[in-house]
Amino acid sequence: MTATLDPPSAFGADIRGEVAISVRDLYKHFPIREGALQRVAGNIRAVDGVSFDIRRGETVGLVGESGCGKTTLGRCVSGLIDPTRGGVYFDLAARDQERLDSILAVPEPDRTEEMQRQLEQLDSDHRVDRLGKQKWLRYRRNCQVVFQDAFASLNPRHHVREIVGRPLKVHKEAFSAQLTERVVELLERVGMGRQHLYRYPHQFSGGQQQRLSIARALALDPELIVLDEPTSALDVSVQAQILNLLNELQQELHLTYLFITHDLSVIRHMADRVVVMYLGKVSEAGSTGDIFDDARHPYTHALLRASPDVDDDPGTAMVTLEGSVPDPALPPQGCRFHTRCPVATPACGWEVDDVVRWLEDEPGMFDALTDVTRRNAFTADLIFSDESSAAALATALGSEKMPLAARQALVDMKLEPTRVHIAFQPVSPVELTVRGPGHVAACVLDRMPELD
Amino acid sequence: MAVEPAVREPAVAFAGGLGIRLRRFGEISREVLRNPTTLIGLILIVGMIGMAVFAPLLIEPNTPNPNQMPRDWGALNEPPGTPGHVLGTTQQGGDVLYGVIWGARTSLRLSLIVVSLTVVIGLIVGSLAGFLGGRLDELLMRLVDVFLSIPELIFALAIAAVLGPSFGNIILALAAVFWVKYARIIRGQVIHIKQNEYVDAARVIGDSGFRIYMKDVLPNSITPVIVQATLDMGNVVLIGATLSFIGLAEAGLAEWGVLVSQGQAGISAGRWWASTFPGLMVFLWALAFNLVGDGLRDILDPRTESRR
Amino acid sequence: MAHAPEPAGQTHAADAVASVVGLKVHFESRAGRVHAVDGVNFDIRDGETLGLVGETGCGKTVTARSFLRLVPMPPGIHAGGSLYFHPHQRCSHCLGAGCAVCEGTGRLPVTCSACGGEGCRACGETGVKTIDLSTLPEKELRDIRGNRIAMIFQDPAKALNPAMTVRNQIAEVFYQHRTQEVLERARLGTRPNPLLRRHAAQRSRLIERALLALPPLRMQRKRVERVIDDMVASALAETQIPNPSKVMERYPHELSGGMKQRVMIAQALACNPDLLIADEPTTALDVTVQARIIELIKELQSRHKSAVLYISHDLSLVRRICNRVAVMYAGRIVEIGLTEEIFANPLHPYTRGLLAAIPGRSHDRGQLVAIKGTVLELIDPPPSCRFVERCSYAVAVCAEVDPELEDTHDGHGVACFIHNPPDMAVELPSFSKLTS
Amino acid sequence: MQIRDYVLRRLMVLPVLIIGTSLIVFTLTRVGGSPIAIYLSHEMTPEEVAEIEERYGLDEPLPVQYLTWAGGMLTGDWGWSGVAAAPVRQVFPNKLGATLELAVAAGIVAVAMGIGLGTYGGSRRDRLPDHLTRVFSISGAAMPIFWFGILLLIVFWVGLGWAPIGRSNADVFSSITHPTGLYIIDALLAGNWTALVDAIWHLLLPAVTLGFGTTALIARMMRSSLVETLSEEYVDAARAKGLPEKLVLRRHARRNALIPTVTVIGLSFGFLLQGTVVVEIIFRWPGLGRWMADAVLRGDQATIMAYVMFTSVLFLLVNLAVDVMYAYLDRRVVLGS
Repeated sequence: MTATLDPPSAFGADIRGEVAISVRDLYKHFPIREGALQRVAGNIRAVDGVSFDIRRGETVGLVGESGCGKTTLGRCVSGLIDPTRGGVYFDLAARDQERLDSILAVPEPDRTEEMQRQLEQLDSDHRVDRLGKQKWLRYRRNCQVVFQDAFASLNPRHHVREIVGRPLKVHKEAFSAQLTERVVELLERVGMGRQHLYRYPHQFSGGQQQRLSIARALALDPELIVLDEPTSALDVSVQAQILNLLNELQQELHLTYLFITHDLSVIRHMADRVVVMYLGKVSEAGSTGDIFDDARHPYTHALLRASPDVDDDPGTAMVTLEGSVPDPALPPQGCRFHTRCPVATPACGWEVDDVVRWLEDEPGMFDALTDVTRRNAFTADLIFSDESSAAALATALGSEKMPLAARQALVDMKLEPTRVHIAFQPVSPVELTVRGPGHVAACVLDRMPELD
Repeated sequence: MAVEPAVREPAVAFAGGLGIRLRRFGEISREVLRNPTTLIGLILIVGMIGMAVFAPLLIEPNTPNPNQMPRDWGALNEPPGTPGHVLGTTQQGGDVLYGVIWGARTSLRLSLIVVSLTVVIGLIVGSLAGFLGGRLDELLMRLVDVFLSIPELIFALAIAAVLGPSFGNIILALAAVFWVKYARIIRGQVIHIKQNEYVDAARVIGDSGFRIYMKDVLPNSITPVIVQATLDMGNVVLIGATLSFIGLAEAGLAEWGVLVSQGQAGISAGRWWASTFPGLMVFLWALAFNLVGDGLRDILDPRTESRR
Repeated sequence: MAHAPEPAGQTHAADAVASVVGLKVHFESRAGRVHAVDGVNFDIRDGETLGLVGETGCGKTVTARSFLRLVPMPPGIHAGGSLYFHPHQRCSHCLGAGCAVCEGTGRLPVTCSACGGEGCRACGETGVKTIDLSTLPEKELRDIRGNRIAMIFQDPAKALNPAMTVRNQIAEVFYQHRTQEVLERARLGTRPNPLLRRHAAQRSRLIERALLALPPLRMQRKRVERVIDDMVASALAETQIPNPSKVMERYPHELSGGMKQRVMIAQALACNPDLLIADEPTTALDVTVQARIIELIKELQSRHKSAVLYISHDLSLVRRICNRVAVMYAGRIVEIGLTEEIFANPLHPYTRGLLAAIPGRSHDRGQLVAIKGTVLELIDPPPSCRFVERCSYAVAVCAEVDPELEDTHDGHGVACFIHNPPDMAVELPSFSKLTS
Repeated sequence: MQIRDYVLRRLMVLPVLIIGTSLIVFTLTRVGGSPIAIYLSHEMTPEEVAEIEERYGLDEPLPVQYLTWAGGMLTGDWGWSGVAAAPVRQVFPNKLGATLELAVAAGIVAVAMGIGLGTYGGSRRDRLPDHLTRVFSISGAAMPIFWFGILLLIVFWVGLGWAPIGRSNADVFSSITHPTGLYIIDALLAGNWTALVDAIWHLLLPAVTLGFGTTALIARMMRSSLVETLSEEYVDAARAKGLPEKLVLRRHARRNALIPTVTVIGLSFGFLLQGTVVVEIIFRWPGLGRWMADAVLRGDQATIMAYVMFTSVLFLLVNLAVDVMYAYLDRRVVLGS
């Protein structure tokens, strides 16, 4: 994977408006340790090269299924974890922004010393994981988080005044009586009041707990709030209360939201722009209208048609996806979605692992597979312990058992007694391409073909 | 309102916070009283600690050293009920009742010193390992593992043997053995609590690591330590008495294990009392703290706590 | 007091697989008695999918678990009411294919043995065999659990035993309820060795198991196990699990969430039950997986023709798969009716509120209609309407009398004075009043 | 992580732990000064003392002494026991036999009874059997072994005259050969009924004394983990399948409840080992424990060191075995961490 950054693919960069946060080429890998010595055997690529901007006053929705990396990305933006590569930039003036993008557009080895120096400077001033103490505290004032499980995010041994007033204390904004008044103000802002000051988190309902954690997030008058599934644990009627509250607050306080959720109906209701993630990468991004009415990625389509909306005709069939999400430590080549894609083409990145994955579900054959010698991800020899299995694979590779696209992508296949040589056409990763103003998608197809 | 709110607020805040804490304490005590076995344990503890504290009032202290058994050379091996020796006397003419009462004082001293010492050491080691993690954690935990690989009584026995037979050395030996448990408990708790979202929330606010540790991590990690410390108030006496039974305390000390050991010689001759009463005290002491510790474990269980 | 002779849903009809009549399940707690389920009435008809929807703590799960008596008692108390169940058998006219006699369900109710179909007290004048699940002896209940009524749990990761292979968990159902069939298929039918019979009924003790591991019984036992293997594999294959013979040797933690739920479904449908209770079966799953599981349940239902009680908090989901919907609030059913009816013409203020609270395509941002307040504490509730404090239409009478669930038309029942005025002269709530 | 890797990892840590333990043991014995005292008598001249020092290498620097000692432990030279007036290695096997017979007998009974009692109590939660189990297990944890043993002696030996003391009757002992050193096994091998009864009869009280605390410990753990398991959803799911309660308990609840209990069983082995010291004193059982107690009181360093090292290694091995079993029983084991 190259580190090149085609400016338009930094989603949102071509729309005007003041930028609050820029995520640039962000990677977060978690090492997998294996064996008796606990050596690093691989990496879970939770976030694998993501770039986008969040503009002041807007709500960016981040959607995807569990394991797609949306929560990890959210934690990187909140500064709770440090990215493996790339970074989250805040407080960039338009000029700095341009400079940063122009430097990042040059592949690392080709950068001049001057560029390198400028980048260092930008990093130490604006990159969230490189900030000094003073700047870090400033970032903390500017970026707050509301967590999914409100109860878990409130210290059970602190009462409301301690919880909501704590940011003010830490940043030395208010003490004693003044603090109490500020806390009451904040509580009233989220629809609670003075009578709740000395109660403990467990004495509140789920909705009230979430209000408390919103009040805490508001205490420092931040610019950006990362909302990590803030209503997933709540009932619909309470969810509606919280969503309305978040909206009101945004209007009044000109807040910027990064709204992370798996619930598409919530995202459609709340977001101005939407980023769809699949297996650590952005598969599509655009304005809410683009995503919901003109989706250009088959995964977005699948998500939309799998999640029923109350206002939809109940007769429309729910489109379902085949298979399960591949292992994020060994993401598929080409387009990561090709293994489950209903409209996959030969150019989507068919590879040796697709054959191995297919074998795993074939009775007997996987046990007969003794070795796979790979030349690269697309070319390999599969060695079996008996001739019949090898022959069976060779037959299967030419039959209906394999997706048509995979068969078309298979450029070479030779059967030697117990060895099957296969070669798929090599494909580079599918990058995001522009589909319209501020609308990008990572799919080899220009248009979604009509399904069923 | 005539009174300026700004003047009143701190008092209200204080009263509010304290009131809540008092109420919580009240809830716990009510819970304790509702559970009959815990209540029995509590009564036993109060009784025995009372006995230890007021020992000089209950029975005349031996001079010059009240911790030594008095010797009544005119009354050797007297059975219980003998005038002046309600629980009988030992082979050396020691009054068993004196041993029972002053033994409580010895046991209280032993358990308080050992438990407070080990909790402090355990807290420091466990916190460092759990909160800082990394190499230090690895190193400290290997050390803990090494300490845990020797059964505790045998370890204490070996230490006490090296230091020489005296009650003070028993205290040292027990302290050297018991801190490991706390270090382990604290470390486990800290690592567990550290993963809670409220710790993330505190980091997002911008609070410092040390303050997060003191405000969020430690207070929420402490419950199992309280339970273990309560149980250990009993266990320490149990093992301490075992060591002195084996012979690692000074002969003639007014201590339950020593008395059981002395009385042991006489049982074949039917003199059962000299061992039975002091041994019973060890049992009751350990039982009481076990009952209360067990009750506390249920009451302070976070799974039930938050619901109340 | 308003007393209708026959509240909606309390028909105890012959074409119902099960009827819940006045069910009350309470819980004893320190703070008082929690009325978790407090007078619930509804029928589940042959071959239909009935959705039971409501928010957290409304009592829907307790209701569902009551069918199999899985509510722990104590602290639970069965405070009244009955759960009638009409066991079915394969339709003798079409042998399960579906015909006019069985109205396409492929099943017919078993005739009441006491009156031979005439209708008597034992069967509540229905003429079909009627079992009161709430009073049935434990031993007979066991023959119904997993056999005639089966259940799918919310979180398959928790509902599957982590220390047992998938095969062994599903095998238990066959051993328990299909002992005879297993023996016959293993060609041991006529005079099986008592040890084998006990093995096939999961009754063997340690020593017997040791004997079964030795020849000559070893071979016969192996035969039984091969039959079970086949049965398990075909049960799994029905849920479209690829390569069932491999999956069944796995432990639950080796399977993905969707896979685990398929295993649960295979286990539940193993004995072709008359009633399947699905307790939020997709809540723990991702949307794309959820869609597959829903399609699977729909498909299997149309094949097996079981009735399904589908419990969910997700109205948009329920709308897609249920024939009828019952809305629960605070231990009561507040509205019940055909799905289209409920969604097109919700009668209860709570149902209206719930529908308006879902962020749908047609809502503008910030314009969700949230129901104010929170759910009523169910500890010793007052005799008022449970929804009164959150209801924007409430009037004085709502705080004094609890409305019954009554039929308005065509089986659309609602428990609200707006539609079913009480027989007394009081001011009545009305939808129009607020809007005017 | 695979179970194999997990076991390998544990095996790799084992030597580290053993070396750590040996360092502690060595340091301990040297803290109390030179271990020479046991070899000395009052009449010795300084020259003679120096000669002894040299003979045992006590004039060498400490690291060299440690290596000499550790090498000796590995090669079988465990030093001279002043208490037994013989090389440690020579006395050890015999005494080990006595202690193992006692500990294993107590252990087997404790595990069986502990699991049984815990299951009995835990499956009848908050009813009388549960309360009784709870009282039993708490009093077991609080019971001083030395006092319990003496009480039993007062009742059964002094009072009723039923139980014998020591390890065997001298006449019976000499009537058969003792190839294993475990008297019950020896009697079985010899096919001698009288010897078997004698061995069991002598073992009974000490084993009960020793096993009581352990039984209580295991019962307590079993009870609480069974209560926990019974509230798991898969237990309800098993009931929903129509399984009889007995099978639900046996196959679904008890099996999973055993998993955490297994760890306690490993730890309780240490409990048994340390208990033998006291039990052997009270019942005059000629085992390692009593030897250790004597050695402690008389400053017999070589014996103490050998004993502590041996018990620790044994304890470590038992716990390793238990952890492997645990990993096997619970496939989800926190192997990842």
